Amino acid sequence: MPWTKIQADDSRKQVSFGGPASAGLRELSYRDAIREAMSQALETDPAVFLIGEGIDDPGGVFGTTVGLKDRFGAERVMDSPIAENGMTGVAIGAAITGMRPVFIHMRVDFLPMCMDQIINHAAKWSYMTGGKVKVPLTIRAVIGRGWGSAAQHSQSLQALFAHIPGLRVIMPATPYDAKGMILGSIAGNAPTICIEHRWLYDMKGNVPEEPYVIHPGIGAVRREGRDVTIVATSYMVYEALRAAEELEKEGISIEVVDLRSVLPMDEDLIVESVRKTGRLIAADTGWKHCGVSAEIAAVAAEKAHAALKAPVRRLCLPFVPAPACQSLEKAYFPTHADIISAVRGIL
Amino acid sequence: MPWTKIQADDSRKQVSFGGPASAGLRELSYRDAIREAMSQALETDPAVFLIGEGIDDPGGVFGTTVGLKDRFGAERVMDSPIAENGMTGVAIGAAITGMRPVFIHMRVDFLPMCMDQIINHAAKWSYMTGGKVKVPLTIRAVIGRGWGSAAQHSQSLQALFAHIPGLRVIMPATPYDAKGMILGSIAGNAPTICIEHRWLYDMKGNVPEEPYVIHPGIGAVRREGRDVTIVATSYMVYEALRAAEELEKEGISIEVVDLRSVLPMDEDLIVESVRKTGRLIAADTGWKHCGVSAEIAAVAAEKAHAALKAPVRRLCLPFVPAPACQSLEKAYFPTHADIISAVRGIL
Amino acid sequence: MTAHTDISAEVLKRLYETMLRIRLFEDRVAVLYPEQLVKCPVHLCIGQEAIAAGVCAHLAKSDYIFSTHRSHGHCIAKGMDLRPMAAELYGKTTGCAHGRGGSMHLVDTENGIPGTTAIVGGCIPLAVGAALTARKMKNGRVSVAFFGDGASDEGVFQESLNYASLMKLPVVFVCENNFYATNSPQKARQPEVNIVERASGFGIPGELADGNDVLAVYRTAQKAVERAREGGGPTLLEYRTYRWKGHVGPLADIEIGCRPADEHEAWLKKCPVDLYGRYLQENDVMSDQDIEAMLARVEKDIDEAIAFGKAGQEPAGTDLYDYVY
Amino acid sequence: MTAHTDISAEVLKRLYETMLRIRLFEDRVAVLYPEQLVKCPVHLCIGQEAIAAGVCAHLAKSDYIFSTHRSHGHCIAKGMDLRPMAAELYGKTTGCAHGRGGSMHLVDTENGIPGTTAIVGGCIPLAVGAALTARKMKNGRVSVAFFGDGASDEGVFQESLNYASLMKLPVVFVCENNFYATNSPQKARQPEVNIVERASGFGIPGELADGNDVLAVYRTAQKAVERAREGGGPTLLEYRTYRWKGHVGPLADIEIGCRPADEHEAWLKKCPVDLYGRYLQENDVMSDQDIEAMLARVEKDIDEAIAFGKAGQEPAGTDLYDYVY
Ligand SMILES: Cc1ncc(C[n+]2csc(CCOP(=O)(O)OP(=O)(O)O)c2C)c(N)n1
Ligand SMILES: Cc1ncc(C[n+]2csc(CCOP(=O)(O)OP(=O)(O)O)c2C)c(N)n1
Ligand SMILES: [Mg+2]
Ligand SMILES: [Mg+2]
Repeated sequence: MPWTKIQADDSRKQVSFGGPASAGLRELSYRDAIREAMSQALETDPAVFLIGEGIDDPGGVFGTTVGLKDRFGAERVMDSPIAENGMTGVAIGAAITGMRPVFIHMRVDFLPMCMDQIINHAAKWSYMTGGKVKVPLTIRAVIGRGWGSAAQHSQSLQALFAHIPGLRVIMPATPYDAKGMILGSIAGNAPTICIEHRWLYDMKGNVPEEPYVIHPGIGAVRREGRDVTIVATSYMVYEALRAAEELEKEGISIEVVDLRSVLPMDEDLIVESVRKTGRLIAADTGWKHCGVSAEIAAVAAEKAHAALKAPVRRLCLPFVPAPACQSLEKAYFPTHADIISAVRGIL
Repeated sequence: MPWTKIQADDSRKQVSFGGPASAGLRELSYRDAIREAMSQALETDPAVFLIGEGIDDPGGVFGTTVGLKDRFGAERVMDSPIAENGMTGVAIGAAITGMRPVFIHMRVDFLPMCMDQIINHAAKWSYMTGGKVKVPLTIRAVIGRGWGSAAQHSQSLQALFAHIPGLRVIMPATPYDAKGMILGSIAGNAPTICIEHRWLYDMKGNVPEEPYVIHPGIGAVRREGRDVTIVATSYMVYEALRAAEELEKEGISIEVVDLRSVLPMDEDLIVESVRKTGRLIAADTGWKHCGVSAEIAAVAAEKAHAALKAPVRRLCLPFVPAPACQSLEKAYFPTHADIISAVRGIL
Repeated sequence: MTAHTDISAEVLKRLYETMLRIRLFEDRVAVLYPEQLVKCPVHLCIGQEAIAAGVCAHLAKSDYIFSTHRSHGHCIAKGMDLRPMAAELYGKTTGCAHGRGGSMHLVDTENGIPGTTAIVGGCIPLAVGAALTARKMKNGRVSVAFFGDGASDEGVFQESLNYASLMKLPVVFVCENNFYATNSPQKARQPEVNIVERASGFGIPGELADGNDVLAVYRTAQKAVERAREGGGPTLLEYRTYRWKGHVGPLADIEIGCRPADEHEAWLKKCPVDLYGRYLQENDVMSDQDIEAMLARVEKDIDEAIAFGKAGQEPAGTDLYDYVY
Repeated sequence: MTAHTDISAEVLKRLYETMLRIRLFEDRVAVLYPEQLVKCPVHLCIGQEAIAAGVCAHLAKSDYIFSTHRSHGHCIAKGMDLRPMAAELYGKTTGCAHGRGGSMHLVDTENGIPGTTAIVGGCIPLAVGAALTARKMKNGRVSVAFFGDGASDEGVFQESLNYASLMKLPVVFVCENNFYATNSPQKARQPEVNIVERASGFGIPGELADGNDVLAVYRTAQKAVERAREGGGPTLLEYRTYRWKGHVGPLADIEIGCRPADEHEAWLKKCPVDLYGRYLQENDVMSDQDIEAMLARVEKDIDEAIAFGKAGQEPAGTDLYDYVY
């Protein structure tokens, strides 16, 4: 897929993580890019450790931690009791005393269990201590549709975190971003939630071998276009690109912006693109109401008002819990077809 | 204060709760209106009980539960262990087996502790059971600035709940609404979060003596105007009204919409008002990013695009945790003065 | 196997029938799963049937149970009709949750199943809440929480013990300790102390028993349910058992190294259904013919349930917004 | 009062000085609070001084403590300078958190105080996390969690016990049981079982002692800290004590009916500072003059701290966005 070869321009803020980035790009899956990030972080810095329920099992969190326990030992790749709030507290306690933990969750649906430690502690510790104590904690959590996983196992809760000052919320869509953003988060001092869509793990893309860091808050134009801007997150970037390809056949030119992180959000890029196209569709993996797509729309209404030639549209999950059966799942998860209709609706 | 005498038109959806509403209106404080609601709910329906940490103590949750334990007994007005997640589960378990619990929290800041039970259980139970089991649970939680209460005791987290399908989130601003909306929530079958701003408890307004029910999703125009619409929540309604009064002296005519509930949100009313004025300011007690104000702005961008003559503006908490000291608190909490500048900025 | 002399033949047989219903239903699901018509994850309880059967034998239709992602057995033991259960697995409108819930969210209000939850530990306080209702309504009902060893890692388990004990609520906490939470062994998550030891810290009685011995379960659960019903408050029961299949799906997970093969084999030899079946025969409670007849009856129910499940319609898609509140 | 013969006079005196520093600082805050220059809620620990003093006496500067909304005493005992503490109460940039935290969020990284949290129970897993760091870094440090009886209602307390025990972490759990959480008595929140009884369910030692007897605290904490430091894992300590003031603010809450007056009075008679002061005199560890001199020294420190606090600048307002990450 061509877009995965596009490297975002991070030159403004890129710093090295354990050594300068060299030339060599290889094709890696999103899964392997993340595993490489995990592994290089563990190699580079003894303060890094991974923790999470069953992260050392044969499945290895969709393959992203496979083999790491054998290589780094059980003290650095740690299984965890099923006690999300307490264990998040433990990770924060470790983070504020010198470690750089990565807490990994098989599904974001379990994070409501530890919102107190995330919202009231991780997000606030730096501020409450007048900047004296930082929280270099990375939390990885998986979102997205399974196989009839239903209401408690298919949520996409990034907005809950993106609402909280003191957190960062990244949603890498490409292998390149996944590696660089996760390494950036581990190397950085802000508590960061990394949201990974399970349909991305098989995606391939070029990834440098050396460790490198991508800072949050810088979006990327994945496809340039003139008529409509689609600002998308995570897996929705691919649905947007597919919609763009199909619409191109009709001569409709779509610009696809990959937000890459939803907190901070690259407002400038949204505005710039909307100024160019005059039309905006926000496509997010989560719900609409008070969600990431609302923020995207609000930014346009605030900062690109004069440029907007048509109503903004949002493409999100229908505002109901996720159903189990497949006929409803089909109706539930938006696709490129829904994006195409939305585009037609505002042209 | 005149606006508190305005009764919202709920005739479309109003139903009686334990008897028809009679004429008698008395002036009551917000606090007493809530206490009356609590007390009438307890009288009317043996399935109702109140529970919460220290709700039976002399302070009685800002006075809203004072005397109720003496009157209704410890089995109906129940103190609770400090175990928010478990006790919310207990309340849900009671709700799905025939009770109508009201769980009361002194601060919304403690609700991150029980997000799992609220998001994964209360909000989803009806859907997951194919509508067979309802969750008639009301959760009351207090927001707003204290006296240097700082980052963990001054949050306004309504957006976290408003993002979740299956919940309702009400934010009554007047005594009349507080009584009717809380009674409506207790009488209804949807899990409802009632967000109460602590600066409202002393506000006075006319309130019928009889029990009555106000359904969520219907906003109210608290003041009509031509030039700018301010859509406000909770305490921000009063700051908006004050701004409107001051701007009126300069001949600027402000329409103030009290949203009353943020989930469901009265989109029609927002659109109607923006169509009239062409300008929108969203004023919420919480944070901006992916918050209630984002949703208000997004609704306008989606549904009132053609009418918008100026950029939308949002008035919210600065995107930092709440500070403790007073100089920063002053800078932190937005007031009518900030609204006035925002209005000037888009005229 | 503990002796039975004081238990009636009828009860002894019913226990066996319940175990068979669970085992054969789960076996059928495992066999049919590769058809890919059940389009949701299934967490089978093969190997753990004795606990559901032994506990639910003491419950009236109106008593409550609460369960987890692994709830088929509990619901069957509580008396749920297999047809809406199968239909729910098939995602049909005829399913108990009209296809919205799938395997992890079974419900049967008629039979005291207000719903099940796939959030580990989530069902425990719900069971306490139902017990609170029973207390408030003075209706004599008892509430049972079924959960795993993994769930006992969660703080909410202890919050539930604390409140149930404080209020002396009619609830029984049934921990099915199968030594794993997904692929994570108990010893990677807890110090070497029996889960049941937590009970005394909250002033409630606890009992540890062999979860593959249905009569041991029956007896310990009897005491607990009676205590609850008589106002004596909660009990914590820990039953040791083992799941035969992988955490999720119809295959064992031994081949891929999730659990030691010898451990698995040793437990297969302690099959709760076989052990009890042989015991019934040896003690002349049931003859070969009795068992044949029972098997036939159960198989027929399952055939009908599967047929019912397959025959139903999937939701139309236009009804996506139903049932939210 | 437990006998002291094996404790050096120096330690005995230091314990007293620590208690005095806490008592007199808190008394001063109570006296000054009506000035309304401290513009944040204060949760005073008057009556509970012996616990902070007795526990922290065993800690090195580099050891960690974690505490709650009621943390002044713990921080003082851990060696925190009173000046940045007072300045934080006054909301000044010279405060330990530059005025962002207030009374509930004290910090002093130099003295092993990585911050305090006002979320009940929140500090307990943080202390476990710091112990995990100590284990990983093999730096021999010990981590202490101070928390109340109310915090032991929270599930996270048990999650913390479980993990600390599993990993044998160098952490000491110090529960200050003052029998109330805000105005809610322990018996309205927990069955009648000592909190310390929870320890055995997680396979860790527990000890209950008189929290108003500083030597009893000293001895029990010594064992626990030593055990932790030597790799023996965590201990749960429950100390019984009583807070003299209301939950928050400088006034007692007896007048408004929050607690029974006779209960309050009985505890006032068990003043930990008085009891220990008299004991030191009676046992000729300190003379009247010694005590006078110590008092003077402490008062001077407090005077300076208050002056320092009052003298600082409030943040400008333009710096509102600082320190978020
Ligand atoms: C709060 C939460 N955390 C994690 C999970 C993922 N998960 C699903 S089942 C399971 C293991 C549960 O183990 P146990 O309670 O022993 O039940 P068993 O599967 O053995 O029956 C886990 C960790 C979850 N569903 N909910
Ligand atoms: C999670 C949470 N729930 C509720 C509160 C409100 N609250 C503040 S202090 C307190 C009582 C704490 O009691 P305890 O732990 O015994 O400490 P003490 O005040 O007695 O020192 C409560 C309930 C809170 N801060 N955090
Ligand atoms: Mg298990
Ligand atoms: Mg206390």
